[in-house]
Amino acid sequence: MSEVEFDTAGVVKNFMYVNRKAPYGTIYALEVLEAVLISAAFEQNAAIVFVDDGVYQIKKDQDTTAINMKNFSPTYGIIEMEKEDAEEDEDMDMVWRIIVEKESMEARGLTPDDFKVEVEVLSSDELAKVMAEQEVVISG
Amino acid sequence: MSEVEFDTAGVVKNFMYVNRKAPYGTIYALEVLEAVLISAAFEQNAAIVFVDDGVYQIKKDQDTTAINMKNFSPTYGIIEMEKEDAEEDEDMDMVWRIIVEKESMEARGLTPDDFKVEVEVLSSDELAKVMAEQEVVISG
Amino acid sequence: MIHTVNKSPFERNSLDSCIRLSEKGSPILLLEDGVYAATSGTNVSDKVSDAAKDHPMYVMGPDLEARGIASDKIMDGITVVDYGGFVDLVVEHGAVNSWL
Amino acid sequence: MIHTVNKSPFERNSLDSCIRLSEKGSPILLLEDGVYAATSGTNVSDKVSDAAKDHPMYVMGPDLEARGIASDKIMDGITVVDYGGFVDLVVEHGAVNSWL
Amino acid sequence: MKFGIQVNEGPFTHQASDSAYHFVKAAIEKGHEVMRVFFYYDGVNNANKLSAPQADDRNLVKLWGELASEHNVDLVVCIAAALRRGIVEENLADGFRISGLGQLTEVGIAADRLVVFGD
Amino acid sequence: MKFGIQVNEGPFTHQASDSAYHFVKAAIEKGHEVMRVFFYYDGVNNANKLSAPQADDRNLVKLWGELASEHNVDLVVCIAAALRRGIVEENLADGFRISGLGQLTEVGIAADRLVVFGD
Repeated sequence: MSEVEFDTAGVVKNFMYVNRKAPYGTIYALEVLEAVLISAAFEQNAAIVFVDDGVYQIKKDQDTTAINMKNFSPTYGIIEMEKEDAEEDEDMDMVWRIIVEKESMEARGLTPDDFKVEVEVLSSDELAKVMAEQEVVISG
Repeated sequence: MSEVEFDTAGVVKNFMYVNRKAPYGTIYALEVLEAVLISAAFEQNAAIVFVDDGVYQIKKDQDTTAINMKNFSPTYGIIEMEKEDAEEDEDMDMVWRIIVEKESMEARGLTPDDFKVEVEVLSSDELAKVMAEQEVVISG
Repeated sequence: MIHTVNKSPFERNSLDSCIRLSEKGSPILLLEDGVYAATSGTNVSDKVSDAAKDHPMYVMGPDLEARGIASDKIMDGITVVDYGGFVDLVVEHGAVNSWL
Repeated sequence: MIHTVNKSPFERNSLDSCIRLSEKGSPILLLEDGVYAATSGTNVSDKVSDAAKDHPMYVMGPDLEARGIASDKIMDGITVVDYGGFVDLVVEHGAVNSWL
Repeated sequence: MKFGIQVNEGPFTHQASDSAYHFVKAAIEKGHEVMRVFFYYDGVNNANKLSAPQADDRNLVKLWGELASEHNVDLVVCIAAALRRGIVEENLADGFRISGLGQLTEVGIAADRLVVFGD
Repeated sequence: MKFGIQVNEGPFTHQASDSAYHFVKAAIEKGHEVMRVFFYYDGVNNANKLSAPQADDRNLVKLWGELASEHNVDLVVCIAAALRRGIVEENLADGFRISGLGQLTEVGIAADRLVVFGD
């Protein structure tokens, strides 16, 4: 099949990536990250949201040596850098947010100190408002 | 690779098939049935247990026309027949039981009349005792 | 925004999360194993009928039929749709949030 | 009989069903995403420590490490094992009931 | 209206691919355009041409391919997800093509709606 | 002691196959015999020889095959589950064989323990 291409020039949309699953037990956490990183090349807005067991994805100190799976948690650091680069670059309108739901975090006995990246902690009600503003939702 | 064969002559074990998943949303219900049917050829005891959403597998009146998936619910009738054949055949020691957990059934607003096969309804405590006696547990 | 839930409310937390994180007034569509949430007389019925006060609720008819759930078992206030109805809801309500 | 649970207690009902349907005294091993149940200070900790009164409880160390859970976060009375320890438990306790 | 579709699971094990297929068919019947179906995660297994279901069951690999040729739907299999799972040109079914993850972002931007089907 | 193993999920998407592999390795190291690993449901995807993970990730298809040849473990792929999912002789990895579901019952009878890994 030949390549199909759509004209996306100049269009910026609000993409949301909803992470609700724990890492390693399933691959969703890893592969959704790859999708987030690609969207940077298209300069799209991104709300990277961690709710339910998704909050475990950004837990510090992951060490997969004994299960012999790839430790992909350093990628969250790359996402944090992309976010900071976008903030500092005056020529770039793209806005990225990294959001954790407070209720999910607290139900699991976690605090922002447990996370390897800096996050916005929002209540369910606040997060519901942010979610409602999104235009493209990728559920991983 | 060449066929490997184990000597199983004369050995009868208690096999249990634990069905905890709803039909159609996932394939587990269908494929575990195929495993149950095969065990008849080996004349093994079988406890076919429906707990949690597994109780939905034997719901009457399934009609998959509009989702275009295979309706495999008639297979439960075949299992019921295998069970009855084994009971009537004096030369066969194999015992099959079809068990539903009462608590799972009631939580879903179902009664034995909703099921397309005749089942033993056991309480959690009774079922826990039956489970503890099993020698081979296939989780589907 | 429209929300979809395709998981059984007895097995997973997807419906709970959807209800917690969806704005009042936004519709929720139950499909696949999610359709069990629409049945009356279960131990999640109260939770679902509460949610139905804040959200227009829809359920996929083809998935109900496959699972042998008769229409008189569906709770009041939940509308049965087919795949075409699903498409119409998405056209009408904008972005789709799938609670997988 | 030994029971294994590989699902998060926050996401699914597997641990609840395992606890409800396992005989007092039979061991329960938490592995994969099931290991989160072993951590203290969560909203399922009380349920798990109640279960630990009736069941010897074990948790897979390699799965804890992968998920960044330090050993001081594991509740008292839950024993950490590795894959070899898993094998030993199965040898000792007979049939394995995997609550998938 | 223009739709993009993401399919996260393979045929058979989860209903996601069936639901996506019926949604796409219904959208086309209603006169909408389905610009692209993007197969991600285990969804790449929808493109395995060696899949041979029982005679009395549906064959999703074939159904997707037919839909693509009849209605000009672009079926894209994510290359990274596909390599892991052993889907390559050699066993790729008719109607599918393998490409990068950028194709998902692209259809997210270009379509009026992106609908995700998964587990 | 003699073990039988059932694997219900493919590599990558769920951890089940990884856990099964580590269990089998540990059992062999402790001097036990693993008579057979039976791949059922999506587990048949463990036998797809076209699987090509990233260089820094584990390759379960290869790891299973090596285990089989080094320790004489019988790796059986269920034929019915495999046909649906497009695993046939053509793309079957070294060390695996395709056979019937009776092989699961058989190892359940012959082994001292059957351990199931899945989702």
